[in-house]
Amino acid sequence: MNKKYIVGSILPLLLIAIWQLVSYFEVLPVQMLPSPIDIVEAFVNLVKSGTLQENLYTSLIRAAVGFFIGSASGILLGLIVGNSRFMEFLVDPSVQLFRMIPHLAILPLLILWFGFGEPSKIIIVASGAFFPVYINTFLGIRSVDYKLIEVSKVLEFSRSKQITKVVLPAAMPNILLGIRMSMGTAWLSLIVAELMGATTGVGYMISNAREFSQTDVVFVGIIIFACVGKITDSFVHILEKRLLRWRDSYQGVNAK
Amino acid sequence: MNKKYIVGSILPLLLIAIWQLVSYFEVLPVQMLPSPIDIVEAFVNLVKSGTLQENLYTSLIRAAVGFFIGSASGILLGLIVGNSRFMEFLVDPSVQLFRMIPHLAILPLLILWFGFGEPSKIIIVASGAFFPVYINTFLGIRSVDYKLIEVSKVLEFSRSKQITKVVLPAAMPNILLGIRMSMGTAWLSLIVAELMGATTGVGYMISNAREFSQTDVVFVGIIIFACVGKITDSFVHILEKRLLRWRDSYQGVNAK
Amino acid sequence: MAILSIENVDKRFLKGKESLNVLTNINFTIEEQEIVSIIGPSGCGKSTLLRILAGLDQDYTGKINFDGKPISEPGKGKGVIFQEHRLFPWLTVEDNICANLNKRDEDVQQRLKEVIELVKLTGFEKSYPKELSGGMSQRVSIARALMRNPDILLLDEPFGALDAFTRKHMQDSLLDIFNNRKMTIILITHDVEEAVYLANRIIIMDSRPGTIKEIVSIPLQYPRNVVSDEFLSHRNKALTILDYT
Amino acid sequence: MAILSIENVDKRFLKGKESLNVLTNINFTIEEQEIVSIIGPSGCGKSTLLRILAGLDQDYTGKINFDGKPISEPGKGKGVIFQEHRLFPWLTVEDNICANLNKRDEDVQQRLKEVIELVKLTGFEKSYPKELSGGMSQRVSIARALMRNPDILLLDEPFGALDAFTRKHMQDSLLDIFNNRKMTIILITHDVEEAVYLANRIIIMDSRPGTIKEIVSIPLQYPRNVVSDEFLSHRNKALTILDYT
Amino acid sequence: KSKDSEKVVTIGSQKAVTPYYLAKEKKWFEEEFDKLGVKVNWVEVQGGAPQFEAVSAGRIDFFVTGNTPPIAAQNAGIPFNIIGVASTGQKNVGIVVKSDSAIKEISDLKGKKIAVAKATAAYDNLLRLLNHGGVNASDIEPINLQPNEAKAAYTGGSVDAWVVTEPFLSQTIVNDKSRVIADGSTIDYTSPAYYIGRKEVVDKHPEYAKAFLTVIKKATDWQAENLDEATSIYTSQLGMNTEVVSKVIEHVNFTLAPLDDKLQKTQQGVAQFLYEQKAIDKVPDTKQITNNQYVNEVLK
Ligand SMILES: Nc1ncnc2c1ncn2[C@@H]1O[C@H](COP(=O)(O)OP(=O)(O)OP(=O)(O)O)[C@@H](O)[C@H]1O
Ligand SMILES: Nc1ncnc2c1ncn2[C@@H]1O[C@H](COP(=O)(O)OP(=O)(O)OP(=O)(O)O)[C@@H](O)[C@H]1O
Ligand SMILES: [Mg+2]
Ligand SMILES: [Mg+2]
Repeated sequence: MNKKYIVGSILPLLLIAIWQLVSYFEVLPVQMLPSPIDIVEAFVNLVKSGTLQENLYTSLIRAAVGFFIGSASGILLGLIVGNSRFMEFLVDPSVQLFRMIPHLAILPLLILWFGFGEPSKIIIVASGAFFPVYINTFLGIRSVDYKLIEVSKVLEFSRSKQITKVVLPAAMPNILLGIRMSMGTAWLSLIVAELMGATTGVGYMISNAREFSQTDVVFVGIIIFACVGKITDSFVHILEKRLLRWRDSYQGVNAK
Repeated sequence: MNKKYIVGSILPLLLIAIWQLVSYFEVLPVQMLPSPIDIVEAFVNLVKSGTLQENLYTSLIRAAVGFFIGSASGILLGLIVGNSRFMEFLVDPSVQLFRMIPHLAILPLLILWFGFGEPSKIIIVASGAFFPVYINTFLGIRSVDYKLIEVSKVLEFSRSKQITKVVLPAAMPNILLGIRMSMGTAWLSLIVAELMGATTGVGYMISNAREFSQTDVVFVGIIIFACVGKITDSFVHILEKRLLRWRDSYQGVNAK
Repeated sequence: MAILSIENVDKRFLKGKESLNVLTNINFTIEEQEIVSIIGPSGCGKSTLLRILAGLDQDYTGKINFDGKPISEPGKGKGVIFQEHRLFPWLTVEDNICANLNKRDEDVQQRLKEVIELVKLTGFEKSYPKELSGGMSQRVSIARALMRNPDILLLDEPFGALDAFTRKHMQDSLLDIFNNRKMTIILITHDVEEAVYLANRIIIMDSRPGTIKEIVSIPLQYPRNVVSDEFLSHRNKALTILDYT
Repeated sequence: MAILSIENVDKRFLKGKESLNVLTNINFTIEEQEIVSIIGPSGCGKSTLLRILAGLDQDYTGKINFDGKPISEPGKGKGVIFQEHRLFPWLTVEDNICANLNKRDEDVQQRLKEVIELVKLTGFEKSYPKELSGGMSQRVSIARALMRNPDILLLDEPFGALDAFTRKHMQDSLLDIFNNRKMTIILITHDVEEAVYLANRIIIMDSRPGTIKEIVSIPLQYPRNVVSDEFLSHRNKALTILDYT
Repeated sequence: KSKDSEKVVTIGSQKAVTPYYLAKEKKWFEEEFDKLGVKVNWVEVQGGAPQFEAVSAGRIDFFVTGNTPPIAAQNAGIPFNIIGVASTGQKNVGIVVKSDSAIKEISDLKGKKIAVAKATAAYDNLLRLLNHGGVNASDIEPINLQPNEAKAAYTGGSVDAWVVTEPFLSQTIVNDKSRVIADGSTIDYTSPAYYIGRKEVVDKHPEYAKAFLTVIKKATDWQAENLDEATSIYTSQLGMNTEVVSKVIEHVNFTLAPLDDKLQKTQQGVAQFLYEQKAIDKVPDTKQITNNQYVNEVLK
């Protein structure tokens, strides 16, 4: 397990090393690409002043609430649509249409309807989280082996039990994948969400710093984004491993 | 089959009807939400002047090239990482880190390195397309039933044949899902990509119309986005059905 | 009284553009508390027929009455064992066996223990299907069907993956249960001896398309003596009809 | 000459925190061009042993030599039939059978035709696995193994899902192939009669943990007469050792 | 000669009401730079910050921008010069309310929600106007929104007033019948736009800067003399309403001028303001990046 983490840090560390070298020899303009050390400095300052914690906290709350609403409704609708061909015909085309609507373009409408407060931001995040979970749940359900469905029929499972005890566990690999993907999109949606009347949040911090050409702060923001995103992703990955330990699946060449 | 399409248009048509009513009674300010008829009018004008076709054409090319590059490399890396635990440990954490980096925030770096031309835009689109395919391919491979891998071993498949003839087909449901998701993200990335020094493209058309408060044009753009996205998505959906006809899977309650 | 009556059943599968005629002109009845065995060459349509009787396949022509009513869906009181084991891979052995029951119920726990002992899987309650041998999986699926205490049992080669010893044990257990519970059993098997050992009647099928060749009665008392002359003569009769000597 | 020698093989599975001792102290050798049958109670470790011999499981202690070398991976010239059929669901019957061969090769096509006829699946070449019956799937997996023309065949209950008639046909075909091709065959079966009919030697196993109880030689000429006294006496001997009478 | 023909100058294009756009449409830049054997390359970059990012990436040479972006860019060490003033109007930033609003004057803004983009010219104007009207900055609730989003919030009624720059100001006056309750002229305060040149280009090729400003001069003069024609170009090319275009032109007062002492002081004041708002972490000396040499030469 330790080996795993060591191997995993090789590339990021290498990247940072090259980056520091590039900065040291000023291959690229500093205003565009501050050195890792500058970024660490900016990071320390932001932490000292408490700005970063505050922004991160706000963003995490927004992301969490939005993600929860979006992914819960994604799973729910995915379940409904996955379990019924009629609902598929009725709802899925519209969902696919909405999936392709760019957030940035509908910001004004959201503000018009929901104002510029938290609701709009959370709607943006939630709608970012919704689609990956929805589509993965839907297709996960549609990949369930029909043989097992038959078993649930002869065992006289009620419809709801069929769904909770057969369809859901069988679709679980895909649902978890959807959750992982949607955590990513939810998190990234913050950037757009926090363009709207925000005065806090990591997304706001980035846009604001960009506005004032504070590239080091922009990079702190980007790195915070990447790291927090990666950490939450890892949680689900671990959950994935635990929930799916009943599977006997391929782990790569020579892995068994 | 016909029934399917009729049922599928119920919701969109209903939405349009309500929308038209809302506009007719001026429930919402027209400048924010033009009526469907206004939008059709704007659409007709844009088509007549040829602007729309030109923008759409450019965007389609960008999206297609970016999608192709992004999804091809996503499948490739997904295959490599999926087939080897070592590569997983080495590469996957970094990929997951990069997945969480917001596009909007790294535009300046892209401009620095690739300028304002097509390459930057295509990189944005490609990186939008990359992640869903990558992660779906990776996890698709890791879901392959180990029993079948064993068969390929006793049949003495070469490693490459094992991958092309066993791992790939078995992971195909997930790969196709990844492709569908990444077509969406690629398409949506255009909005960001075309913020950068573009003078054509549907994304540019939307941002530009926003600048000049031409809400009807913004809506034409949004609808074009949704429709073109949906149409390409449907193609892959059809492909999915054809490629996966060997499966015996659940199609919803009472579907068999 | 006939619990099941099958009239003129005909079943086709689409195979590309053609259709494959799998069952034609199937007619028989099954009395309550009878053990009927179905035997016939591989691919003749036994499993297909069983699936129809279980209510899993409604796409056939002809008439089937179960307890006086047409079969519309997998109904109450039926226990089915599929040819493949079809365990839920995410459930342990005991959870598979109790799939639709409340495991915390004391009564259920008691029965669970009995059934697990019956199929000789004590010690493997917490194992996942991927950790079982072929025969063990099959026994789990038997246990799952028995656990429901069904009125009618539809068994598709339930003992195919078992060794002779375990198989004999399972056969005798099945007869025990039959005697205690007075259920109706339809049993697909490849083993003529098994059919003669267990069944009141044997439906012998022929293939392409699947038809009923003959229905043989085995009017012997239970428990049957497999080396008795009567047993052997019935066995040989069945073998002759099957064209196999 | 011994093609396979197994010395002191011991195999454990992790089961939660405990470890389950599945095989202990397994010792035997298999000569070239021999048919050896393995028989034993369900769950005694037969399939596990076969997987080890096939090179699919390297996590054991003890020594195994195949052709003078330790087994490191599923090697050349081995044909394996798994207990479950394990067909590639996305390939048709013929593509499954030709899985690692060039189907356009004329020679392959010729052999494909022969093998499909042998397993009596003519007409189902283009079917997908989901459209096959249990026995038909099993026959596809037999065909797939035979198609490779192996020097050593490892069979895990290859005829378990076949009716008596088809089973007899497959047994005789296997003997035919054995005579023509002079291969080595290791066959797991539950059917003592089958073992005595086919094998030069029968390895009788006991369970928990799996050990070898006895190895019985069957020095009878092929084709064997199943009703001859010698046959019956060997069969009874095996049954006695198995504790089953 | 062939080497000369490979020379390229990159000009930021802007689709907006500005003589700069006229010059682009009429291909005057191409004409002028052709005399130097230089090809013109256009890029469209939206927003001040991205423009300066492009400068530091060396991907843009000349463009026009507002008065706040250069201050942050200077602090970030981006190498550029302000090479001319593009507008001197005082009505280009204003506080607007809906026609039926009860807000009549600045003092009515107390306790109101006001949409304004933080740390921009609009914010600068707002604070100065509040001060002028005797309202404490903490007595209003500023809502940080960029013009596009602010417009939605304003139209939707979730804010009471909007501090906005052109062309949104004229748009809302014309389209929404918005009322301006105060603007820069109320306090005789100018928020100009500037022409910017990338330092490296300006230093190495003064002739480019001169050529650029020469065209600007020509276009500015032409617009002043042919106001109707200019207006019709804007309306047809940008899809804006004539009334809006006229208003914008009137409010902005396009010129080409050097950065005189008064403007310089204003600009330094903006820098001070941004610092006080904690938008920037030090006050730059705005004089350092000002280069009036070429504009003076062109105007001579
Ligand atoms: N889903 C299906 N689609 C098409 N054909 C099918 C399908 N299921 C079964 N068949 C065909 O129906 C026939 C009968 O199949 P069935 O499974 O009933 O045979 P069976 O008698 O149970 O054979 P076995 O003893 O081998 O299990 C076979 O020829 C098979 O190919
Ligand atoms: N992957 C595994 N993990 C844990 N235990 C396993 C695993 N595979 C097999 N076992 C255990 O090993 C023992 C032997 O299994 P094996 O499949 O070899 O039996 P078998 O002799 O082939 O039985 P059968 O005749 O029923 O097929 C069983 O108790 C089984 O539970
Ligand atoms: Mg069958
Ligand atoms: Mg086994």
